[in-house]
Amino acid sequence: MACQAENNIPINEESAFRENRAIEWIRIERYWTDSEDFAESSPQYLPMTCQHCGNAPCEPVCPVYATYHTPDGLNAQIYNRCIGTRYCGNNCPWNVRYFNYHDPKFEDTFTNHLNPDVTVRSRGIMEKCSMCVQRIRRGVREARYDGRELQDGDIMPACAQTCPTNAIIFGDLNNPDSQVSQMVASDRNYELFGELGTAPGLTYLAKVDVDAEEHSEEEEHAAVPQSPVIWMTVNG
Amino acid sequence: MAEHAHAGHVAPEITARQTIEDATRRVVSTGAKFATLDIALGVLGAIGLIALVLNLIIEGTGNREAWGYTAIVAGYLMSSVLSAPILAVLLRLTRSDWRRPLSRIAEIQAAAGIVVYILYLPLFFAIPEAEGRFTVWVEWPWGAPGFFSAVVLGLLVFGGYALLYISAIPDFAIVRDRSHDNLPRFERYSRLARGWYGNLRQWSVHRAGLGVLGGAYLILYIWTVSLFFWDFGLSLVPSWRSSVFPGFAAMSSLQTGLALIIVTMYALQRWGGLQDYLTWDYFWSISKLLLTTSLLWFYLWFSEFMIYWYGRKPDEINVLELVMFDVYGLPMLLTFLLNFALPLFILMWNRVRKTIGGPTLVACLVLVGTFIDRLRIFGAAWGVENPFAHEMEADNIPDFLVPSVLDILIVIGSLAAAAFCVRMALRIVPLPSIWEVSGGIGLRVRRQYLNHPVTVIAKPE
Amino acid sequence: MQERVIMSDQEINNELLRSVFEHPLRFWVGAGVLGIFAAMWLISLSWLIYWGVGVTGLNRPVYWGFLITNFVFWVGISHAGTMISSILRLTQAEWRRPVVRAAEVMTVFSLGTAALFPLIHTGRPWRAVYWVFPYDFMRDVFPNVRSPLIWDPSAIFTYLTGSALFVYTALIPDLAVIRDRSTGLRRTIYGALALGWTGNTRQWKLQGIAGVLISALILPVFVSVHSIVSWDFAVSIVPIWHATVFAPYFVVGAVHSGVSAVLTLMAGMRWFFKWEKFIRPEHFDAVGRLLIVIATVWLYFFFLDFVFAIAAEETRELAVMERRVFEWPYWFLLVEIIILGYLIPVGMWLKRSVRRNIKLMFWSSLLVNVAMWSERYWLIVPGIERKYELKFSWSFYNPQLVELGLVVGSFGIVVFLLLMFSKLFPPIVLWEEKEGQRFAANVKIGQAVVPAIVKEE
Amino acid sequence: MADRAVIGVFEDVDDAASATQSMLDNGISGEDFDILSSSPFPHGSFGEAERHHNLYVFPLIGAACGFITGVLITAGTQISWPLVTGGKPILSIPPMLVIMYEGTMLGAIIFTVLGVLFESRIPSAGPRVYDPRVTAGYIGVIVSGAEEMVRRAAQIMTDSGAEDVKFDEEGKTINLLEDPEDQ
Repeated sequence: MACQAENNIPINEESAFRENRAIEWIRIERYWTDSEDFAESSPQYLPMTCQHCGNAPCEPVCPVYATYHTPDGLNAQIYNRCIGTRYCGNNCPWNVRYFNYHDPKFEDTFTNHLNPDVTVRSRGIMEKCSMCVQRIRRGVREARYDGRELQDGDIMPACAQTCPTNAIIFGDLNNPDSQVSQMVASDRNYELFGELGTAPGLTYLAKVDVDAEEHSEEEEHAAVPQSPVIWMTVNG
Repeated sequence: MAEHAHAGHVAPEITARQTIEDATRRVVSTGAKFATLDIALGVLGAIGLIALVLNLIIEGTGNREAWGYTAIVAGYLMSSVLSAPILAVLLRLTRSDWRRPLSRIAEIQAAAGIVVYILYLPLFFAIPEAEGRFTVWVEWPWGAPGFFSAVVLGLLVFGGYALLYISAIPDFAIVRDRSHDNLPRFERYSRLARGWYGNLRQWSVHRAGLGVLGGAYLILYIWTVSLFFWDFGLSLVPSWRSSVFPGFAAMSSLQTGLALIIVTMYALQRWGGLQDYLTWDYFWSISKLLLTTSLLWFYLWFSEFMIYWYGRKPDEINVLELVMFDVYGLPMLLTFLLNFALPLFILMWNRVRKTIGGPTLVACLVLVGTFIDRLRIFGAAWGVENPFAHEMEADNIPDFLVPSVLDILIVIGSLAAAAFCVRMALRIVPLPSIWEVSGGIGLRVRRQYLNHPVTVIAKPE
Repeated sequence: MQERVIMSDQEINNELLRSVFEHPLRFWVGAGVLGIFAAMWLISLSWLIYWGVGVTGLNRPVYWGFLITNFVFWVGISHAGTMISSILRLTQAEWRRPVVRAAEVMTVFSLGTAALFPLIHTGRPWRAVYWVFPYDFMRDVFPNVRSPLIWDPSAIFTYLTGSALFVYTALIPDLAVIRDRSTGLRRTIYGALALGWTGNTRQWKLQGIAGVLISALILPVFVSVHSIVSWDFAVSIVPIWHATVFAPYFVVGAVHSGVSAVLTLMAGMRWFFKWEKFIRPEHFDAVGRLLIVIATVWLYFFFLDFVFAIAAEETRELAVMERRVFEWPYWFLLVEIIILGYLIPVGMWLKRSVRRNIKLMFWSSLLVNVAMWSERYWLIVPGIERKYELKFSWSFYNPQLVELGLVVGSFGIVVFLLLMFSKLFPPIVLWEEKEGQRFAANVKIGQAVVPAIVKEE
Repeated sequence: MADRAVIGVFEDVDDAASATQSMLDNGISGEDFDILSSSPFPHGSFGEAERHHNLYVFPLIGAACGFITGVLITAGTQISWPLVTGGKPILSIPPMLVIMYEGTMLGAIIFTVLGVLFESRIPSAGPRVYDPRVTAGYIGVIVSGAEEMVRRAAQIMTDSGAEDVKFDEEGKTINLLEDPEDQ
């Protein structure tokens, strides 16, 4: 919801979900543990958003440079250039690129609530999580204005801001003192589909076993990822 | 490239009688001329065999690295001597007129098939089982991979001999009929000719038999090469899952077979007294095929390279490092030059294709290049420490496979033995194929058309 | 086997120019029926452009469906023409003569039709100008040459230009024939197109060399085009698509479907224009024999692709494979591909009497193309329906009516264009036929008279 | 020197061949006459001289131009617009190869066709003499040169059974676009 509001994502109607065309820059994938009895099986949640790969498979296949790698390490989508070949969507292992099959529809008053920092995407182009690039830019600008280094908390994407359990953490990987750098250094850190060599900018922390010291009410092992983190370089 | 219209085809007029004379003379005169060469080849071949046995005793079959070079030379011979008969088969299928003096040269190479099989035997024991690694056999219960390869390879070698023999039966009869002055020879060739006297029925059976056998050989060959290169090469390298690879192996084998034929043609027309039969226009025709296969070589190689380069999965990059860039980078470069770049730039000129020397030079390059390529493929495969690994890890890339003394002896000995087999076959089998060459004479007629002489070629269905 | 009818040049002109100078009722009926199909295509196209890609059955992650399948299919069909005419010209196969032009023209039209599909399939076709030539150099808006989707237009553009020039070069002498046999405006137009051809020695000599030279040049292009189309899929990291065999596999599949289409076209022309004297059973026989080889090579690559996908035993590939082999409709397609694409036609073609039976050849070659269309679909779509093991976004694909209309309509368009071509230009090369008459000879061996040809040098 | 030209139209190929043969015997060289036909004949059928051509140069030039264009487009756009995509190098050579290859082939084919047209000397305004029966299977024998020789050749052609022998009009070419019946 925060993401939808921040990034002017049109409201997905029921038909969109039925047709598998819903646009959700961040989605929570649910997987169920194998169990005969439904009552005993429990859901496991995998927050899924654009991984901002270092070697993104979606980028080189675009014929018009509509998606490319920013010096910050973001995987940027340039809506003006996109012509909608949808090859990038095919080549994304995480299926986190969304295509606008129809023009966006907002209820009457919603149009007054759109975020002025973000364009509304028209029919026929791809879109995806931008890591709230408008917030990143603002944060960098303000830090530079204040003449200080960026620190944790200066920039906060909408999803991280609203997550009540702080399961999503955003920060600068180049700064060894940042929270993300320390978390990435942990043993629990892993990349989803790391063997593809796409060097995702988003990594997950494996959930810790119940039997281990961490007290957690959820059961079973398995890799329930916790915190996507982003690394970024700040220029100047 | 198109050819210049040139003033007619000036093949020397060969009569049927002359063909018979020429071909029988070689068989009849015992060929003391090259006795030294034959002996040398035989000795070298024997040394190779001894080295093979020694290797078996010293290293056993457990140490895979010790058998790398045996695999290399086995793969090489398979790509050269066993693929040469394909040309005869193909040209017969397409009813090409210019096959006639060449088909026997192509078929006779299969005489060396036995060498391939001998080399294969230790490999059969040295190859790790299929279970637990990536192979064509997926989860076949038993026998894979060695057993099936053994069977198809055996069939192939046998098929090569059968093809040679059946195509030569009418010629054996010709030699038989001209050996009444020499009883042992008469008896030997009587046995070989199997009561052939060339009535219509025999000819039609012969024709059908050659057709079926040829087709079977062609299919079997493609299948065997795919299987051998897969099981003994590709699948030993973890992560090397290039599905075009068997096709590449088959194509590069065809290229090598053609090159071998061209080199043999050159030797025969230079020292073997066939200069009237193997004129430049045969080199011209076959060099077009050589050029085509060289282009296809590059094409199939590039389709593999492109996918791996673009896909950029780490394990695929590691495979590329191993077989194309880092460890076997130099062999790859040499192969690229010898099997593709140089043939292309030499043979693209029609003027070069129309000579005898040009195609021969390229053929020699290709023969060398393919050996280096086999070194690359099998060297990389047999140097891998753990073929059961799921993925090629960066710290597990094997080193270049350095040959031991025995390895070198095996390689040299096998090549010599193969040459020796072909030399021996040359003493028995008439060359060129008398029935094909003389059969073609009537079908090629020179006629006057208006003011201009033309060649008319009859195409019996 | 002496099926050739000896005809004078004048008779050949009269017979073969019938399609240009006469308008029988069947022409109007044919044009009308095909026109309906073409109109259907246009309506579907307008519908798609107006409402956007949303009217198709595509979703996430199935971003490519019928239209891309159809693109691959038509590019495949376009491979036959040049393959037939180039290879046969280079190998001097005598039976090429009645086939070449029709095949080349089919190349041009099917390639043009194919090229439309990726364009109309984009989200914003009106902006596709960035993508294909001419690039916007003035504003430094360049395409990304690293993308296979840029290689595609470059390859197709090369191939289309090459084939069109190829057709035109060989058409010049025939245009001169029409010029000399017509009056008024038509004469002026054909005269301008014929570029003042008189048929002197020099022109004929160059015409001959041009045929061989352009053949040799266009063959490598032909191989590259479908390879590049296959790389649209193979360079991605979608599990089943990422296979090195795709390039030769697609090319051979293209040749398989294309040469079959040529067979269909030959039978159609023979029936429609009553050219029994020119398109003879021996030609069907020869194409049939060629197709047996091509089909077998195709099966070999099919096998390689299939086996490597399961041999790797990767869960990802197996997941797709499971869908392709066991789930409806893909298991049905798989069976259909093997049976209709190989077993039935090749089984039939093995028999000489079938190869010389034109009706059977017509239907069997149609079967091949039904199978090859499904093969492309079978290759392309399941891979993205089951992409990677995150099952949450696995999806399915239900093609919609618009897509069906575009696919079916595209067949109408290509045949309609072919018919229009035959109205304007002779679809069989007049001078090649005449030359063939001249090069035919007989050689007497004993009692038998064997047909022979003069060796072209 | 006033060049003249004459065309003899033969229905029978053998007549045409014997006409050219006797022209050769009478001192008219193969350079002086040309044959018009509706389909190619094996070279030298009429004893005509071989026409030299430079066609093979054209595809080479075309290939070179195409190759250079390919290099410029690929390398140029990548360097002048250095966007990183997928971690690939800015100058990615394998993709460049593809486009360079297509460019090379395109150049070669276009130049070959241009070369064929140029070497065939078409488009041309039209020949000095022409007869539409040529495309209907007749053989046209054109002799051009000094008036005396042309007249001698015309005589030979008439003797050898030419259906029709026509002289050109002085200094005029035939416009193949115009309908002969209108004139």
